[in-house]
Amino acid sequence: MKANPKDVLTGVHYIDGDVASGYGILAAGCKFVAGYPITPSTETAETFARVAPKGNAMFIQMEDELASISAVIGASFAGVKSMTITSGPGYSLMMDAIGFGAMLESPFVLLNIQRGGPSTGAPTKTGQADMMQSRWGSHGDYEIIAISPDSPQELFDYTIKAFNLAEMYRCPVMIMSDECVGHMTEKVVIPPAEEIELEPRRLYDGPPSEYLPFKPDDDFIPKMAKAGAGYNLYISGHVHDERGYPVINEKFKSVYLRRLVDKIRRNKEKIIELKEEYTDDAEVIVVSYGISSRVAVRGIEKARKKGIKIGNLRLVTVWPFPDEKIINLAKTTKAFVVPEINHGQIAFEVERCCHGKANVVLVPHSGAGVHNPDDIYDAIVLAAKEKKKIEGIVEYKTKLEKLVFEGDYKLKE
Amino acid sequence: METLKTKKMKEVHPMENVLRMDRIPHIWCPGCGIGLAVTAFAAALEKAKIDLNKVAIVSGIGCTGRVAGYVKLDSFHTTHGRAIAFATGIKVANPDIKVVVFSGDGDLISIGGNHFIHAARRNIDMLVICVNNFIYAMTGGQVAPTTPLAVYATTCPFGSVEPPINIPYLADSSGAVYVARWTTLHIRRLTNSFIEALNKKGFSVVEVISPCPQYYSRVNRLGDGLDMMKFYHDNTEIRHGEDTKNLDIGFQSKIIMGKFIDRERPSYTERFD
Amino acid sequence: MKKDPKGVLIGSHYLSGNQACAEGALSAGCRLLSFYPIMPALEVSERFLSRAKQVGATFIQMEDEISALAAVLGASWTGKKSMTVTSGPGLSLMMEHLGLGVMLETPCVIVDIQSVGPGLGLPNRPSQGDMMQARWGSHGDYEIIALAPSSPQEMFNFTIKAFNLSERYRVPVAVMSDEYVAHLKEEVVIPPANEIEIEPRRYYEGPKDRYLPFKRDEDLVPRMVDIGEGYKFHVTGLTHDDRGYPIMNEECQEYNVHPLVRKIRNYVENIVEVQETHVEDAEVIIISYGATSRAALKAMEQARSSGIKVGSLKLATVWPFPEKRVAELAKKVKAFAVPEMNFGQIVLEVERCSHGNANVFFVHHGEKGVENTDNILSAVKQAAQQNTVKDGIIECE
Amino acid sequence: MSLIITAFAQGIEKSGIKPAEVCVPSDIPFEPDVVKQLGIDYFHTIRGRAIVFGTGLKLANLALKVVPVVGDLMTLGGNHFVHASRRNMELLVICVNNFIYKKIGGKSIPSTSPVFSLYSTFEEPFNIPHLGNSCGAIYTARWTALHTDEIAISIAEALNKRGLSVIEILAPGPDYYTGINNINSDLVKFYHENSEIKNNEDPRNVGITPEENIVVGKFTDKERPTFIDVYNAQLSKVIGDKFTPYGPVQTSRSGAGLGTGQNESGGKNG
Repeated sequence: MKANPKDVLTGVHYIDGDVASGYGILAAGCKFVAGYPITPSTETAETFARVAPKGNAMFIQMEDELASISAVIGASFAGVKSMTITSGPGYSLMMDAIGFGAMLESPFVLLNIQRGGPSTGAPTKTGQADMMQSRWGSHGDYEIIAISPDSPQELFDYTIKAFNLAEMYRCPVMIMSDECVGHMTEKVVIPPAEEIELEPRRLYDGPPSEYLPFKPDDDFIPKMAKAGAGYNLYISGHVHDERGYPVINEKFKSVYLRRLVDKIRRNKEKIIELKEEYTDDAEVIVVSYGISSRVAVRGIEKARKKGIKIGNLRLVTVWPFPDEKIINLAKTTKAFVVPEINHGQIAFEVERCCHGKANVVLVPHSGAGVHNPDDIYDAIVLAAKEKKKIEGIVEYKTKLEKLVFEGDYKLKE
Repeated sequence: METLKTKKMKEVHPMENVLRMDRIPHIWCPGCGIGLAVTAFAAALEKAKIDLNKVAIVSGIGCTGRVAGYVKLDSFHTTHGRAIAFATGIKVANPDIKVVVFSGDGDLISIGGNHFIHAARRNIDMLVICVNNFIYAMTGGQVAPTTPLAVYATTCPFGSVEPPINIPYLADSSGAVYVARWTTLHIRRLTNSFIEALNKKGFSVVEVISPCPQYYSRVNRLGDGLDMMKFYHDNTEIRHGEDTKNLDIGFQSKIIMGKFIDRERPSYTERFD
Repeated sequence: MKKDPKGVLIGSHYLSGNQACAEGALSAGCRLLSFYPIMPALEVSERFLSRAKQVGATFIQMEDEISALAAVLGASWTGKKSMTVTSGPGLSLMMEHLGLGVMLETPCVIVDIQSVGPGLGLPNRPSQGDMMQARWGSHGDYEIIALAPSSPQEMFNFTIKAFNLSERYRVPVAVMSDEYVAHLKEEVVIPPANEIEIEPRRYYEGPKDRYLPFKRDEDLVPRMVDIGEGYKFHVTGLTHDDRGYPIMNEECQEYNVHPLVRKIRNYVENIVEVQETHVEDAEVIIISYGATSRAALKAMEQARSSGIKVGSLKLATVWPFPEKRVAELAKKVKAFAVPEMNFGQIVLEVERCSHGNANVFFVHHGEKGVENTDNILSAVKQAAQQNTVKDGIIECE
Repeated sequence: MSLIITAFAQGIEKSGIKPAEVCVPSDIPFEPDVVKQLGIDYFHTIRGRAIVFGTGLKLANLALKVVPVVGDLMTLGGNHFVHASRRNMELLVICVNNFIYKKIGGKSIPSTSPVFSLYSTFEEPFNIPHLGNSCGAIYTARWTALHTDEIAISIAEALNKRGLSVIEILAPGPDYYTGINNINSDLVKFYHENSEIKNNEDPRNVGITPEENIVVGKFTDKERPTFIDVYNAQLSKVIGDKFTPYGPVQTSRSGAGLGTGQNESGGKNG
């Protein structure tokens, strides 16, 4: 299915990531966005509010984030593509409903423009510390998909991809961007509608009497029906069987809950998207995502000039995590260098998948700014020099840390 | 010709003992009304004859949310919309503390609406100062639950489509014992209201109508702070004891001010013992 | 804060896990409970309410879990030890204020009685599906402490321990119990007050005008004062300096947030508590926590009697994770078996820390009942025969 | 079947609306067979979010009749109720006000009147019709579960009104696990006997107190433009002819119609 020309602002734009994402939402055929103002994601909501009437779409600013996401799940069951937009604190408020959405297998997209945390933190500055939260933030067992774009262009492209994934796998899809990319202004090329491929909703088209809302197809994913179309739906947030009825029997976990995780875990290979260069014969591989991968490039080039065999693995899809990829690379490479704007989240995943075959060097950053590329370069050199296997993560001491904690540094306002 | 010798006096700010001078200058824009509300509050603190050590101030998020940071009391800058809930904890844990919640309309009425009505219902003994500037200013001018119809805001680029909420009516119907409304022009009356409310037992609400020259007045072509003050001067009317259901505020409509509710109800902590 | 032995109900009682938890809280000197009723955590609040008057404790039922935790944070700053109790859905709503608690470094205890999730799940069935959420559930970077009791007696002990840890490290501490332990009735022995160690709050002593709410001691933990003592302090959820004043730049972010992580990571060894049995000669070790360790220990005995050298590592503290210990053991044993009532959470940590030196078997537990050992036994047997180290986690049904 | 469900069914029938178009988001569990008999779409949402879930349903497809049936109306959901009333969302909110909240073991919830609560609570109840009215609801009524005919009529009336209506039904103690069908009959009889019907009474006088009789009846019945009315009016005023009003879609079963009134934009091949 192609995009609707009315929704696509074809042409070359010079816009920031938030706006690009707003255009992406429209192009993806999303007809319902509920949001609540929160720096630094508000521009996306504002953009969509501006363009919504073009596509006869609805933007509503709800009273809080809890309301926004619940409305989004409701809209998704009414048969429209829907999404919400937020940042750290709002994201935390949404956790209850995110698990609910996963339980109902309702397709929707959530854009999180990450900022400095925890709590109110540094609202106007960047961060990448919600990565683990996106995977584990709600109670109970569930799986989601998380994508991490690194440029305005990608924010446009992957907003559309996010909707496609959501429709395909019927699960919440998170776009885990960050303030830097969100407020970075670059050239964004929006192709004509016929070049934009959209995933149609998997609608059931049999006799209503025989419809089972949670009866999976061969790929573990059930078909949907629209509310109010005479299907007499029974949709429950409790553990439910194929009819949607609550179940309390011995099979409830292994049969009904299991599928919520399996539908992602078993379709992993189809979902995961990575960008690699020179990884096959690399002695050190930089694993990065989002804005950090933009910053890493400079460190990588510098290292390459110095003759270090360095590979670059960029996680476009962060969740589900590419276990197999890392496991295999760990066997051929000496070490992984993981720069991220937090004190170790994805680095733990990398360590987990290394199985002690390669060292893992974490280049941390507390947020409110991006890495100093030299830190990444130094970390690479350090990793390349290291002869022996080191147990656990090696935390690289950044220049910023030295500056703030060593010697008598005075904070400036 | 001999020059006059004058002794150099130490400069002292009149509010020094209630404001955090080391935090001044504040973040608010020129023409913003929040500073005036703070001045009135500071004056009230001095006149109210209460032990300032026993007063705690809690703010949420937003422009007004920054107030806690400038007042020299035990002050808490908490999460968005949860100031009242946080304050409830303080009050219940230590009833000797006088708790003041100083925050904005979006923070208290939109995301914090539930805590607002519930604290009113429970009649938790606290003073809630709600600075109403009709807009989300900190995040850059989004529509608020108080934004009048057809007003332009960034998240409703074609004009607001939601009827604004009537804060005194909401407070009244959920059980507040003291409800008043003033504008930042009527500093003296506002100050007196604060003093009254500070000495009142139970859930008291004072709504402060305040200009936001940056995101409300400018965007809607209402001029700057001074013009808003002129507007307040010409278009306000004092009606004490007015039925709260007549207190809606439309776009540039007449603003009815005064003390609307002043009643007695046992507060939560009183019922508890 | 002053020691207050009023709450200690000395003697041996027959209590459910939930009731024991409430008794633990009262014994630890907790004097404020703020909660929103939710299955299956009700008995905690019921017990607390019924004892409140005689102990002189306060409680409030808030309008939702968001405000419940917010109120706890506020109360804690008045000098009252405070806690809240909830279950999965409530915990999800508390996530924002967990972050605020971390940022304001406010001592408080959150009791989570886990039931099956996600969404509404099954409120009356045990689960361990919130373990990762306790560690990662709030936005931004932080470290937290989480304990997992496996019996009513431990519910009592760990609740006290939780209060002590939260006062010691000034961080919210989560007691991650589950529906099974919560409703399990067993004998609980409550010792006299003078035998219960209570960690005092780290108060600031010094001139009032010199107090800096976030000036850190050597061990990176700042000192507290109470509201209403005239310190006129300011604290904020924004990135702040020692004075608690917001500063929005990279340096301050590093200065503020890095210690939040370090104050726990640097002292992992002091915090973690694990209970080991028969690990010396073990070739397979069962790593378990909470209710599952009841079955785990049984399974160990059964396996030993059938000649397999099996040991047990019971995690009392799940967060911070005992990385070092697991890494050491990984070098000695063939494999770890990790039974959990979820689809694999802590097992990922075990995989991470075993660094490819031992196989990691995941046992999906609880299907046949919490005390049932079949799945664990079959996993242990399988593990004992497996002589080569495989890539990744081996799931066995 | 329980009193309320019967009344609900009658109400829908009286209103002349196809049950298939009625969506019920609720935080109270309905039995599957009840839903089947009613022929509605039912969503068991998380606590307190039924109204906002319904808002999403309604805005995404204006042809739907959304009826949130809420138990947690004033606790977690209080704020959503306030703002939905303010916006005048086209929802019929049925608040099953079950005083003693058996579901959670007899603790007080905001609408619990002190006398009825098992635990002595230090809290006065909300006056739901008054709060709804003050926030802008266009239709408020209160009945006990035994006023089945009145409930049915109210539901029929409200379903044909445009805007947010709220009907408070005093139905003590639905049990969480047996759901809405299990009502404490003695208590409801007690309410019924101690209630007096006062239609068009000023909502601020209908608070439930231990001393006086419970006032039931229809209190508010007014007209106000709905959220969508204002939205379309405002945008067509500003944008002009280029603006296509945000309108209802036919609930087509096969036509995927991802999108509101924009069937061509949706996946026909869905």
